[in-house]
Amino acid sequence: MDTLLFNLIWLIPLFTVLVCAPIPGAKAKLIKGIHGVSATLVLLLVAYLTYRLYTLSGTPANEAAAPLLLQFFTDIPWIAALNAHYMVGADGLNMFLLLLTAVIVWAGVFVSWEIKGNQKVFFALIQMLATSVYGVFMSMDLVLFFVFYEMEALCMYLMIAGYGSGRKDYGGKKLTLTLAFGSSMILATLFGLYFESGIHSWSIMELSKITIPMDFQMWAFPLMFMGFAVSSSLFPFHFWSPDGHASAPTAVSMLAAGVMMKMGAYGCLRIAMFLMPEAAKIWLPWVVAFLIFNVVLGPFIALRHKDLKYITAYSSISHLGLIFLGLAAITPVGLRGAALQMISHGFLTGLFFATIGMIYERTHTRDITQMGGIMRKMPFLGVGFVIAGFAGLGLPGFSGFVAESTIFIGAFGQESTLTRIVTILAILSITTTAVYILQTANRMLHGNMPAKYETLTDGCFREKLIIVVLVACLLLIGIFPGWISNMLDQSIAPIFAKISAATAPVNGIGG
Amino acid sequence: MTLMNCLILAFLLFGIGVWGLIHRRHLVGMLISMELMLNAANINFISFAYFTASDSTAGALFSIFVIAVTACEMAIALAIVVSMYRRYKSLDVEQLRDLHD
Amino acid sequence: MSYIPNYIIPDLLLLILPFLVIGSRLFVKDNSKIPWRIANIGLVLIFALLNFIPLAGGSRFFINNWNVSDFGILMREVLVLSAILGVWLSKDYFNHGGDGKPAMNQIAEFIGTIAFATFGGITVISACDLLTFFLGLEIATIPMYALTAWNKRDQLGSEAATKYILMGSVATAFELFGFSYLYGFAGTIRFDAIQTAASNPNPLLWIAILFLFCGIGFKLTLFPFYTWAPDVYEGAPTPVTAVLSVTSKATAIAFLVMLVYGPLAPVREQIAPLIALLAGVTLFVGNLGALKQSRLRRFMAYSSIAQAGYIMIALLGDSAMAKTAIIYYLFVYALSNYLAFFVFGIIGHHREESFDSLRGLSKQNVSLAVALAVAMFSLAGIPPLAGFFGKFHLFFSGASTGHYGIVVFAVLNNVLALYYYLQVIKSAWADEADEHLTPLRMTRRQRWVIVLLTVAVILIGILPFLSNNVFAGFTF
Amino acid sequence: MTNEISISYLIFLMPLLTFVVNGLFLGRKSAKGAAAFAITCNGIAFASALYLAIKFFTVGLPPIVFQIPFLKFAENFAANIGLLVDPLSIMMLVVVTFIAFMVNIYSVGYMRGDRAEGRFFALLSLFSFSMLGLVAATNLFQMFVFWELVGVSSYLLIGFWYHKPSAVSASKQAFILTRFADSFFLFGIVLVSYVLQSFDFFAINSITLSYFKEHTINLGIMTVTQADALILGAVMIFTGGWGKSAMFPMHIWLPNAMEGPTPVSSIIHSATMVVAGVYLVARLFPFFAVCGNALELIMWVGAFTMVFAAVIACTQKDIKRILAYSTLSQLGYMMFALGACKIGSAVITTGWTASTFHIFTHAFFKCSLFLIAGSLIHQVHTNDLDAMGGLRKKMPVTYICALISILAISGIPPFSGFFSKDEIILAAFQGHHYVVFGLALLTSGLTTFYMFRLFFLAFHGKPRSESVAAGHVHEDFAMTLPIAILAVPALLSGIAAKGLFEHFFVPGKLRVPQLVLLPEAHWIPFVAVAIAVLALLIAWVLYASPKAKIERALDDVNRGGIYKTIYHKFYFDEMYYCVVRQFIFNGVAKIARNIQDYVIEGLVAAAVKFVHILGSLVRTAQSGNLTFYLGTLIVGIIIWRFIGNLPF
Repeated sequence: MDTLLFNLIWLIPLFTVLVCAPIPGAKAKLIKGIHGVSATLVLLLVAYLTYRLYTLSGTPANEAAAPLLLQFFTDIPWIAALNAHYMVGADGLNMFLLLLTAVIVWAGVFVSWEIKGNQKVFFALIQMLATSVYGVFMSMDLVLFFVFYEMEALCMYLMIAGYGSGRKDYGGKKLTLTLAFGSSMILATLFGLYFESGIHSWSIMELSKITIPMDFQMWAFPLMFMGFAVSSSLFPFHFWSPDGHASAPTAVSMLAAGVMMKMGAYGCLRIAMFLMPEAAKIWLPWVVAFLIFNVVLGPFIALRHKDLKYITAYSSISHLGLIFLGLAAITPVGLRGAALQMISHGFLTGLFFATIGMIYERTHTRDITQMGGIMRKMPFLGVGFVIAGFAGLGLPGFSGFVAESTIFIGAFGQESTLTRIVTILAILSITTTAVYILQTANRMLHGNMPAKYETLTDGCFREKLIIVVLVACLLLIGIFPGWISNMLDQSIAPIFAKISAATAPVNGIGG
Repeated sequence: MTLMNCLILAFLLFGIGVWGLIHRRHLVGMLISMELMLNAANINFISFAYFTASDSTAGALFSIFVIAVTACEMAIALAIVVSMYRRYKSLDVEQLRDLHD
Repeated sequence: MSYIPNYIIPDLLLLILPFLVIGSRLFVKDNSKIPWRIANIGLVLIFALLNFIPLAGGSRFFINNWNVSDFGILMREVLVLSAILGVWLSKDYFNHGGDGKPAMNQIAEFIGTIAFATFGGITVISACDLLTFFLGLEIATIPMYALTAWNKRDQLGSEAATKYILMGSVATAFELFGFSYLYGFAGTIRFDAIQTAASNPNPLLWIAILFLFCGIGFKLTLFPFYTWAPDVYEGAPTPVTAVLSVTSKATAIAFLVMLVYGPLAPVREQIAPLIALLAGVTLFVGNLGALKQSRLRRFMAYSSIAQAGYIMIALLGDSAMAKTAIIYYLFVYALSNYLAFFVFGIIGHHREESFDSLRGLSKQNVSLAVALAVAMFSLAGIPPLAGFFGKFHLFFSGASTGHYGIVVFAVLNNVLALYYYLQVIKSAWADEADEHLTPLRMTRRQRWVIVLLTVAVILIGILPFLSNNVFAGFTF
Repeated sequence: MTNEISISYLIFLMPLLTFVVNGLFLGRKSAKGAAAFAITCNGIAFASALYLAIKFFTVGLPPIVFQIPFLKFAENFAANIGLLVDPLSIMMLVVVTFIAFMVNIYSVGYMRGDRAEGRFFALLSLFSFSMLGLVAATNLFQMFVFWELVGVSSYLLIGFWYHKPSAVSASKQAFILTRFADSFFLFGIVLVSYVLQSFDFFAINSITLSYFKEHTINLGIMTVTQADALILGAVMIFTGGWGKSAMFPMHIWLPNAMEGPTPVSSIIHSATMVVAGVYLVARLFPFFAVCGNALELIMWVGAFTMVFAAVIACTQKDIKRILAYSTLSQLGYMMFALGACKIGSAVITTGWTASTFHIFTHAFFKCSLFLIAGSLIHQVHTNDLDAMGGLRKKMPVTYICALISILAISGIPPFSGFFSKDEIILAAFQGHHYVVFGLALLTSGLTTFYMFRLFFLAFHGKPRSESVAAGHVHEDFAMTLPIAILAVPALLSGIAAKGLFEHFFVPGKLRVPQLVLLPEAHWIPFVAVAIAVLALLIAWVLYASPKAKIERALDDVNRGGIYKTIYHKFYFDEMYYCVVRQFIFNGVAKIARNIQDYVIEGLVAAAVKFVHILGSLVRTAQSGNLTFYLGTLIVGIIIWRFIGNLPF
């Protein structure tokens, strides 16, 4: 039963699109209603399944699902010619990411309620994007995974090009092509995994049982890791995200920064590191070097920007840097910290972009030097933004703090010199984060208000609801991190076990 | 006369054809040099058939078919060339520059 | 020769169909729909019949010179499908011309010629000796020359035809030269005999292979023999371009498959580097050429050059895998390509066929814009569209023998490809509409065909039935 | 026992409840209701704190009353939220709840009619809640959690009037400066917890350094022994306190924080925020004691700040600033008292007791002083001494209370300040830190001087502003009541609590290693008091005597360079501004941005350009020239012959 429901998660959005297809675009109200209902439905569904997963914690559905302790496990032969299966399953890690996605999609649908242009197509695209993201997190078969993984490029471009603002074509192309570049690297290595593994299987579980030949790993791991890192905007592949976010409509920014950027990190953990642990042990200490840019310089760049979306984009870059710090310090605490950060950052950046979008709809500018004192006119949105900011600078009580402190403690457990240096730098750079966030908040919300903003109104009920839900998520994780981190532990344990069991050859390069 | 001679002859013929093709600017001239190339192939067939081939009829047959096919091809080619001429009032290939990047 | 086995019936039908169509012209008056109807019925019938032939595995001979293998049957389906779509597409060009060119006439002969070309392709597939092989190739090619020059009142058409036929015959000459050496090497023209002989190769064989590859490289638009393609694609009438880009490519690749897995099977390992090299360079050059095009059909030409490069990769795999991949890819490619050409056709009927004519399409005519996006993304190989799975099959086949280098290269080239396909989508989705473009109108047939193809392109990838059927043909 | 637990829950839940209820619901509806609710809740909290304290000092309580698991990092390496009771924390709980209670009452009067009165009460409660959590911390992690919350709630309160740019920038400065310190604090926590595999105070306080001598740890730039790492960690942790208690040179945020409403200043200065640093050091005292010369550092930082602040305070004219600098200097006292407790390797306890004692007494009189300043400002509508004077007649009660508190801070017996300060000076003497001892005496003189300067200029003499002269000035009951109440502990807490402190605040009761005890030096109090009285007389002569020249005293334009420098706080604000603006914003940030904009984007653009060039290369080949095309066929054969590596 639950298994069936679990498969519905990605089917419902698709089904919604089909339902809406014959309805003429003029009936926008009806279409939006249907989409809103379906998004809410999926949200509830995922929430319920998360609860179910929590109740039957850790016991695998069957022996095929055993290596990752999966629940709701489905395995159906799909494309015989490619030996590809439709294989999905849930453990704590991807279940929470699904929950995150469901929330963000829900918020995204309602945020873009008043979007200009052909609403029918736009909402259809959102739902397809949602489908792809759900699929990525659910699928345990590499072909299926990749299909969903690259599917999002299609929707992203159409949404940005069709509904974006500013240099939308430039931003959209930059985003789509860079992501495509990343995923093509992944695709290339997938074939290698299939044939070099010798067992001719796309199943993550099957592949995890054997050791991939070392000489293949040595070139495949960096290729694949970088491929995933592209979509999580790891330096030097981060350049797509600021322009992309800036030109994207609100919902797309939320989905891109909140969820899509996590797909990369998730892939790094679930596929690259899990299937090629030996190479991971050799390469990851060097990956850390790139993080200096993400974590240390990112905030400084944000400090120099005036456009809200650019600022947020760079804050995302720095936060994702922390995820990789957690991954690269191959310790259980670090990995869990990374997972926590994925989820927490999803919510907080979603909140960020949502409030920014709402404010932008009113002020029609994202330049913080143009604004000021608008807290007086829209206290609710202002508070929403400030909360997002505090969560972003890692204030206790919000999820950000839990994740970051876990990552710091975890990363400090890694002995290698480079990691130590970067960790220390990362810890010390929490100040910079505070600086740019406070500066932004002060410039935008406080101080004297230009006369032209006298007529601005605060958020309507719909917008308030979105903000409240997102804040609630942040607080929930921030105040009661115990249960979530336990569930994550259970799903990370097998991954870490595989990695720690791996013994890297001594002659390999390594830090 | 040996197989090698024939092959060399064929090859020379082929080369001449190629040279003409590159060098000529007149469409009909080019068609003729193309004929040369095709017939070089024919000579190959015949000579292989005559000297080495276990199944010697095949070669001869082949060359006959080739001649036939080439005839059709030439027919079409000439038709096109004619229609060309109607447009350009000349047969200089240098004029074919309307289609390019 | 007492009875006619049923697996030969479609071929015979296809053989007589053109005569029927053209003959019908004698009894009906001009601009009547009868010939077109006959052609449709005939082709669809043939397609249906082909689907009834069971893929038993192995090959069946007819008067031991006409080989109907599984690959052959599936290939027939591809060719006939392409013919059907081509006929549907060409219909409109006889009502009023596209792209500022005058309308064409003699539809019956036109269709007949297409059918001839298709039959040529079938001949190539069913050949079991060099002679049939050669004849098939010629039957497939010569009608194309005629079709290219069909529009007599169009100057560009005749220029294109001239270039095409001159270079085409040179390529034929190369090929013939290759054949002659192959014959000289093996002393026979039977494939099986050549195959046995090829197991101990000598320079004659290599020269033959070189010439053969260069000759077919012309038809398959491999580097550097692709130079005719952009000009011809642009000069020819749109339906002809479409047929060129599908039928004649399919024929050419079928030719290569027959060759590589037939007579040359023993030396496949040695020529693998050549194939990989050809593939890599071709797809790279094709992608580069397409980058900054502004005219739609020229753009399609380069894109099809690149596609040829991708197809070549599959030839690196072993027989079953490669054939599955190629057939499947050809199906997908035909569908996506025709979808694109249908859209471009509708554009071209009212506007000049250039990127600027697409501006603001998503605002004016959403369904067309969606169809265009689907076609482009499919050609670019973005999941979940069919194009992705097609490419996936190709790379899968290429990687199966460990040629990761070329696979990585091809996959990275996908980004380049995506770039220029996005250019098209951009002008349809991102650019603002400018008002002095004439509005678009679609006939019911066009709308239905577009919907049909769009749905097909979306579903064929996700639903595994096609690839499974194709695959079933080669795994006995 | 459950009884105590539930009571102790109340202490924390009440302020939290106030925050939630006022912040979400009550605040916007009715300010009155919010105020009433806040006062009741804080009253309850204070009552239960008091109950707990009595329980503790009479029957005693378990070391950790309750503990809730928060975040688990590994087996037996987890961060909990709990309540640790020992005299220190109990004392702090009482003080914090009491001060919060008073300030809430006071705010009713002070914030009357403000736009966002409800929000104010909400934030005030959040502030006291975070401080309570900090005080109750059982481990470093919990301390950091609430440490940050204190920081943020101070940010929100200082910037309460967010339409005032000065207030906004002040709050930003406060938050960022403390945050800067906190980043080191966090690093210290990570480092120490990595070495000890625990956050727990008991574990940290009971280490012996020699055990860690053999193992080494890689700090990136160098590899050191774990012992040295611990010392580094100790210094880093202290840095957190350094910033929070606004020790020199991270002091500048505190005077600027005056931009906030006065009740906020009073609660910050007396109980909630700045003493957190001192409390941290006191809490981890044994740890610091074993960690090399950490205490030395603490002592010198404290001592210098003490003098530095006192000197500046002598010249200021903004009464709140004067009080702010006096706070700085008092904090300096507490710090160096903690630091002065080391003689070689032995450790004495006097300073520790004294410091905690001073936290206790200082809270009352400093709070009341600020409240007084507040009510003055509320009446005169300015912070400036120029506009005051002659308020004695107008505000008699306030006058008396002010006198009491000022006498207390000047350390005149029998007022509370005397006892604690005396202890501190004694500690410095016993610790053989004679320089610091001298400085302390000097500073106590300075303190008396500037406090009485403030006192005389504000209350005595003739009115210097027409509003005072015209007699619009009166006393507001809601504001005077807490002042009056606070005057009592300001007067008596010294005598009353001395015994308590000497009995309970000794090693045995504190789970800290046994410390040596030294004999008292009975002559010190007399010296201290003498100096104080002398300073008082000078102040009287200068500002209150019949022939004092007030306008000369208040003149800050035609003065000597030294005076000017001091008056401008040694130009520290300017220096900070310069550093932040020039170095951080226009330096590092600009470089980073340029790297992004020119290097990275440049590379991307270059790659695109390169591809486009190749593309146009291909297109130039497409010249339309048939001869060239035919040529390609031939060339094709040749190149494939040679690079197609066919085996012939």
